[in-house]
Amino acid sequence: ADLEVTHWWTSGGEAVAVSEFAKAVNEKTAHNWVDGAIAGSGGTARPIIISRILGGDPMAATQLNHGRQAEELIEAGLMTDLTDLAEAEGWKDFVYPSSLLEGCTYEGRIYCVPVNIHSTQWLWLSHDAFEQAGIEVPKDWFEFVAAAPKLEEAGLVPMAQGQQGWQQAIAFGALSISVVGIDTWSKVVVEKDADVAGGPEYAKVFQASANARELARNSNVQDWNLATNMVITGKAGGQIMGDWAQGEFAVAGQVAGEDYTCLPGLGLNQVIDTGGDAFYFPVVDDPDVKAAQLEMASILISKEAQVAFNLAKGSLPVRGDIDLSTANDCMQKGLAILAAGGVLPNADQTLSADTQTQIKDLMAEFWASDMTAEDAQARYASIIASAD
Amino acid sequence: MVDATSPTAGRILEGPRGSKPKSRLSRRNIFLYGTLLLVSIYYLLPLYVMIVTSLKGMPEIRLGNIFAPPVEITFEPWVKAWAEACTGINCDGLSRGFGNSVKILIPSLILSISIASVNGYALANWRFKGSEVFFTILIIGAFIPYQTMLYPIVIILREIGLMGSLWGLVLVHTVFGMPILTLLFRNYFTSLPEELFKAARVDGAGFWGVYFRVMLPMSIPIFVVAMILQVTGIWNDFLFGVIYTKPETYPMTVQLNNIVNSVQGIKEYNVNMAATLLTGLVPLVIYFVSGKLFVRGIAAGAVKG
Amino acid sequence: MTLADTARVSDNPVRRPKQLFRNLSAKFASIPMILTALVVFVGGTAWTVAHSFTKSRLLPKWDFVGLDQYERLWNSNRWIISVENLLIYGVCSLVLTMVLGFTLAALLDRKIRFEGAFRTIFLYPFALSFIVTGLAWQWILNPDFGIQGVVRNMGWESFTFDPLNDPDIVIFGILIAGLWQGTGFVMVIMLAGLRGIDEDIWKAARVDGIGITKTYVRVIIPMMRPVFVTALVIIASGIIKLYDLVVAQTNGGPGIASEVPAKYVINYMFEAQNLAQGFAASTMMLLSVIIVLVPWAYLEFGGKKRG
Amino acid sequence: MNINSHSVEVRDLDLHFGEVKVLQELNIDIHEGEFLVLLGSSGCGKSTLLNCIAGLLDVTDGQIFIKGQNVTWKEPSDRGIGMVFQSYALYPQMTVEGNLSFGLKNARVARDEIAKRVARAAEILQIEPLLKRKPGALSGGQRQRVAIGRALVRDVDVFLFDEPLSNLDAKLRTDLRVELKRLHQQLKNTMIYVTHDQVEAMTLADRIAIMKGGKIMQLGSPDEIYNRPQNIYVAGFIGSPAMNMIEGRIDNGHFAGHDLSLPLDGYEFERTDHHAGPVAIGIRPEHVLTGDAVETAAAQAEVEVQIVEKLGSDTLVHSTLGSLNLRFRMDGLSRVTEGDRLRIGFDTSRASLFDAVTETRL
Amino acid sequence: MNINSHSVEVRDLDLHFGEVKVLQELNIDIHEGEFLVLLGSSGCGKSTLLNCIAGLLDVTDGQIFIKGQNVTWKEPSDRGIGMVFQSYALYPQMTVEGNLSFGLKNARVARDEIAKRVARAAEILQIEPLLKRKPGALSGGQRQRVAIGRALVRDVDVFLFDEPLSNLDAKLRTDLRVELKRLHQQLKNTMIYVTHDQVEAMTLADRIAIMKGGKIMQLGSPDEIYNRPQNIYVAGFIGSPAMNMIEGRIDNGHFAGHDLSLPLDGYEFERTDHHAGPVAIGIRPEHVLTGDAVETAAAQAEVEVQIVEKLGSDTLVHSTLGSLNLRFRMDGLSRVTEGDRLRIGFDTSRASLFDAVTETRL
Ligand SMILES: Nc1ncnc2c1ncn2[C@@H]1O[C@H](COP(=O)(O)OP(=O)(O)OP(=O)(O)O)[C@@H](O)[C@H]1O
Ligand SMILES: Nc1ncnc2c1ncn2[C@@H]1O[C@H](COP(=O)(O)OP(=O)(O)OP(=O)(O)O)[C@@H](O)[C@H]1O
Ligand SMILES: [Mg+2]
Ligand SMILES: [Mg+2]
Repeated sequence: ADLEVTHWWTSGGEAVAVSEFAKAVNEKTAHNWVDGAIAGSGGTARPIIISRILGGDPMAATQLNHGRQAEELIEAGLMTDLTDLAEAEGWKDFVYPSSLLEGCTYEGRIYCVPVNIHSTQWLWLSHDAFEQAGIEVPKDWFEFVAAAPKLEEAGLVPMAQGQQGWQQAIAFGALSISVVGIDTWSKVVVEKDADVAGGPEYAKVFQASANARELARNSNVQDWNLATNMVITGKAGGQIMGDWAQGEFAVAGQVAGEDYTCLPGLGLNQVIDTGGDAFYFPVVDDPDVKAAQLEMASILISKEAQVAFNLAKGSLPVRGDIDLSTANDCMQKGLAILAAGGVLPNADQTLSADTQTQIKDLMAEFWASDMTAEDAQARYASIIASAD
Repeated sequence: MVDATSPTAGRILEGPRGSKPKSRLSRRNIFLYGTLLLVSIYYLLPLYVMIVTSLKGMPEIRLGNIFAPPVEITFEPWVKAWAEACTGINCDGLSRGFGNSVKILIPSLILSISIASVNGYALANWRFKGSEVFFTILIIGAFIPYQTMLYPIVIILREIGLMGSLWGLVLVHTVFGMPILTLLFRNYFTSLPEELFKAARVDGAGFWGVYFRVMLPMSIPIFVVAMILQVTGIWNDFLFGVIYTKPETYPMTVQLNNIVNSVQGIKEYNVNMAATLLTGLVPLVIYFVSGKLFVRGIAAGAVKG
Repeated sequence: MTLADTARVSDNPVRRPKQLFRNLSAKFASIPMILTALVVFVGGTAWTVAHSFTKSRLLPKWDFVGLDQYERLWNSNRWIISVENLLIYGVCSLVLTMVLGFTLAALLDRKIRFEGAFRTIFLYPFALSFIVTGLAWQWILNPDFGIQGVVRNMGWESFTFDPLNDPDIVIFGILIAGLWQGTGFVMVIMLAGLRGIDEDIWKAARVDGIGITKTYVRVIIPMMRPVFVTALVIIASGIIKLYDLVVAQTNGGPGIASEVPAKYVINYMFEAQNLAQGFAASTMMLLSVIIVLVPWAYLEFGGKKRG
Repeated sequence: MNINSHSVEVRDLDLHFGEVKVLQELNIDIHEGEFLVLLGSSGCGKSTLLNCIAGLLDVTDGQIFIKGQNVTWKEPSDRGIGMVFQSYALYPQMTVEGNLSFGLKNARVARDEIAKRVARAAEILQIEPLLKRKPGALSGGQRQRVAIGRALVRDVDVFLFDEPLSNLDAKLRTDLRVELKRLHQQLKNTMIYVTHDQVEAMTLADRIAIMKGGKIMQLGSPDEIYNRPQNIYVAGFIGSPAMNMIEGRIDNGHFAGHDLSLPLDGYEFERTDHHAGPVAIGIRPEHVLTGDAVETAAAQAEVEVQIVEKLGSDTLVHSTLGSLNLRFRMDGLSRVTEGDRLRIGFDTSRASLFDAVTETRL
Repeated sequence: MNINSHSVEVRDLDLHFGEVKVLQELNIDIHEGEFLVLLGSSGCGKSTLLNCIAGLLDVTDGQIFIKGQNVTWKEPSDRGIGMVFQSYALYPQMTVEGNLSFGLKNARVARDEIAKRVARAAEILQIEPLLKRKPGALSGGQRQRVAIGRALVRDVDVFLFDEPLSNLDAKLRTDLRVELKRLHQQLKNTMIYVTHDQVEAMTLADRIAIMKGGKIMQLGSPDEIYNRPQNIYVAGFIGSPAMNMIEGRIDNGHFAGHDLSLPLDGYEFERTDHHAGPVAIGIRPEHVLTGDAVETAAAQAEVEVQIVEKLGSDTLVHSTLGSLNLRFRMDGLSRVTEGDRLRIGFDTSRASLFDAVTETRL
């Protein structure tokens, strides 16, 4: 059967990664992967995906961030239950960290296939830029901040930052976890304690964000990969971005450790979150497609597909039983942290899309204006207070 | 007679004679054409930039001056935009979308214009109790942002089983084209002499007879306007095209969005511009060809009321 | 009249037929319009408004929460900024489109050469989608490659023209593109209106010695009231829907400086998965439209009748 | 004429546009073969009445009969009427032939029958050479002939004309007027003709209905209307220049007013009650006598000439007699000029006397 | 009139629209205080000529003088002219007062002067009660009066009228015509008046210029034009119903044609060369004698009555004499009907004779 798959992976590295999946499906099954890429971000794609599912004309499979996004669709009985397949194949045994599968579970049943792990607490640094400024490549965030004046003197932008709410929210997230540490962070993000969010501890986060805002003052790109490109070409010192940025370095032929450095947890707290992407399979009528959906689910989580896909995408595989010795420097760092248990829940799992959007809006406003750190913190605290 | 033929001698050669001398460079002309040319620059600039950029290679673009003409003209970006640009794993550019757009455009055009013209005709010549109320609702409907109607439309389409089919999309275009088109047709038919309608009634033509045999053949100008507006609207539509179709039937604009927003490494501005121009080609050509008819039709349909 | 006549009349009076069944085919032919009006516009709107009082998230649900969504809406900084932006954009766009459209039409109406060429030049942007318009102007206004960059390259180093990255004026950067796209159509409408003015009025004004500009301002413009109304409706309906252009040009940025209500609606419906919030916002938009429009529509279409 | 041979009967017709009562309690009987002209000033409801008869407007109340059949709620095409409009209302995209045959095709008349009827109509109206042309390529007069032909081919009982000639220039109007008269003599159909040109009304009509504010003021032959107007409105409306209207009283068998005393010996009173209240006497310009005829007149006066309008064939004189304005006609060759003083006489036997209060004829 | 008191002079005027020559070599002198009517069928160039005089059209060649001044290149507002249009061309959003004073305000006339002039114009035209209304709330006649007022307040030398009355209904037209005449008598301005209504032309004009195809066919007093038309075009154009035109030859001092032989004793030839070629004799309907007068006529014939048009004041008869159509006038009370045979006589002394080839008067 023709299997229409919608997703929003259209940048260079992403597209290569998707084609690995497509190849696997086309080669290993009798089915045909019909690519339904929608460029833009999830924001563009999600209404399309949801409308299609709601309208009774669903695709065979679709990318969605796992976590709370799909809950209502599952509740409405629009998503295929994969529990039987998962139990037969023993997903519980090899999916690592197990929180990934939890994200796919609703009332004890499994509804999605996690395909990769993405973490967002990375600082990417350009060796070229620091060479130009004549200083050492920093080891953590604070060194980076200290090095900024030198970079500026060299006519460089200290920090590249795409001016979109979600990127700014990522930077904020990375800064908060690195600056205040995991416990305080959990109180706010997981337990939604507005007092902590408005407290003195968290004020440091906002101060750091304000610093970052200064560093990124002259970065006027919008798209994340254009910001990454500034780092790649040595026009900017560094960028806070998710691990997918590595795909861009790879496409540009750069080598981790030689041309660029990656600092998970901004080099401060060695923790990363375990967000990522997952595939859902909407309920369809056609029995052929139904069967094919299960076959496809099984392939997506298979070892070969996981390796091929994640190598291309620069993300971590969801299986703990894969040999990733071929992975590069950064990916190895990530694996090491995972192995050491430095795992955080992803924001998609802890905060609703609504709350996240509000935070994004706040960050967008904060980064683009002269809003004081105190004001921003107060607003943040009130968002946390009303979060559900 | 005597007076008329005996000009007062001597006076005939005095003073100015014939047409008033007009300098081509009069203050009025300088002001007039100067303003027009200046404004023209504003209007032509983007088109110029798009064309010029689409003919440059990426290295040349990186040099920075977007207004400079291409040093070396290359059609590579056009070829790429049409046939090679990638979205996800499909690398066949806009070409696929073109056919789809045409397939969407033609039935949408026919259905939406037919229905709107019949509406306009009924509203102009066959008023019935409440017809104006429905019309007022339609006009207010023209102000509703389409996006808020997405969900209700999804539900309606699901209920009538057209979700995901081409006809669902055609229906959506018909519905959202209806307010402004109905207004145009109604105004136009109202401006036709009412006596013509009466004569046809006396001649025994009924609702459809009058419409097809009398009104329709007289409505070319307004049909042209309606067609131009709809071609523009439907061809340029992205939102409905992406939501109410599937990947195989994605229209050109969706393809364009994919190409433009699929940033791979660096933005290939030249390809983007070429893709943009290619996508806009159909409505552009229509405007360039039928500008005069458009003005005439607007005069007939939009201005009288 | 004789008695015989009177008698015959009362013999066979014909009853007035049922109004519902007269002109049946006209009513039949109007079914699509009636359905559209009732089901899509009224029904869809009612559905939207109703759900704005719930706490629907991803899917529409019937759990009623009263005015909570509206409270949150008006407490949201982004919504306030969106409304402000729309007001600024709306007023400027309305005024400038009218002024520019009319001026261009008036210039073209001065029996000039190459009228067709100029008209096409002013009109062609209307053929392009907002997405294209947004992209093209984003490109031209880009500080590095665009106008600013070019002027600086020519030696004027301090020249600054970077509206899209300045939160204070970003909305005017969008306005530039919006005007570029929309004035042509308004110009055509105005031109059509000007062509409809009685030639004799012009002659009378010339005989009275009224200058051209003064004739336009004092005589012609007041005469074109219906044309201005038509143009107003068309422009206004476009303004309120302003979305694609912003998305293509700035995506609401920098920060949230160029957010607009339609974008708020979309973002909250789909990205934030808070349908009810989006619905509340769109209800507010609809409300303002209705407040402005209903009296006008009544005057324009409800009042006059024709036999 | 037989009273039963009514071709069109209108009974108690009311027509309201919303609040506006355009026609009120209107009754009219039109005989078979009659040429009836509806005459009245603009906005008096002439077209409205015609449209009601044609079925193009739904009546508010009342009944309409055509050939004895109640057609009040019938479709226009089923009433056996043909209609000709001021603006011709030809279908611009069809040839003349197409225009003529459109109605017949709608009625599914056989093809050769259509050809026959079109040929006959074209012959009657002398438009055979134009059959293949489109209306755009015809002159105004030709267009109007085609419009008449459109009614002709349908073999209707009643022809309705709504100011068919008023878009034509003066010369053409005169010609077509004569043609219409000839056509009526030839066809002998019932014709109802709306106009506000009184020359048309006078020359064409068997009977004229003068309308005002949705009511019929007088219905009668042109001769009756002209010579025996039933009320002041009709008297003033018909005749160009208008009748001279002089206010005064009846005193001892004489009309007295404005220093005039006009004997009423020759006047045929319609009412027997001799009137004591204020009256008005109407004297047509041509019944003011000048020249040699003055001597024979029972009443005479001297007027001062104010304005002389020479029409070629005759001369109109506007004069004053004290505070009274008097218009009269003289021969085309008379050499009277502004400022002259002239003796005139009054022919009261052909005058009209009205009650000045009720405005009706005495 | 003094030959030097020309108010408007047009010299060798040419006007071309692209290839189309609308006016050719046109010369016309208009006297101070004269009421000149330009008469002609539609499209003959009347409005074009008027617009040239007003300065609204740029002439192709030739000169225009107003009050002796060469104004060929002057702006309309500097020519001392006022213009009144068929469509009134009032400024719809201004009150009547605004309409009247707009031109003056623009010319920076003092405020009390404006008030004075507006008051005077309003008084002359009797529109004082309307001053505060907008044109939309006026009747056609009132609008036209305001339009005239607009020219009046500007104290111009020359009034130009472009078919000012043709949008009005018949009755109003007659009334305003008289008012215009009175206005001219009062103001004594030069007036140039375009119309294609010959009654207007005949009644208003001091002189009439008959135009055809951009040329003046005849310029003369109404009397001259009516009674001594210089060519067949003018003869046929003026007079309603049109002159009877009979073709034939001159034979021995008689006109011979269509079995008629009409003695030409009383006819005043303008040319001395007695003509041998084909000629046409034109006899106006009122110069065909009927009733008692027939006896006195030099030539008589018997005709068959075809159509009788009763106008009330008089009767038009369309008749045939062999193959010839003859129209004539009878008294309003005459009882002639279709099919009657009537004896008629011809009054040849008031006929017009034309060379049938050159179409000019003999
Ligand atoms: N559709 C309508 N709605 C309201 N009033 C109308 C309508 N049609 C006509 N009237 C009014 O009805 C009256 C009679 O109109 P009608 O057209 O019958 O006049 P008329 O006698 O034919 O005038 P004219 O000589 O100008 O044609 C007028 O006062 C007009 O304003
Ligand atoms: N702007 C123009 N361009 C070309 N031809 C024109 C123009 N204006 C007028 N004409 C032509 O010039 C001729 C004279 O026009 P004009 O308006 O003077 O006629 P008119 O005598 O006033 O006719 P009417 O009685 O219909 O008003 C007509 O044949 C007309 O077609
Ligand atoms: Mg009428
Ligand atoms: Mg004219």
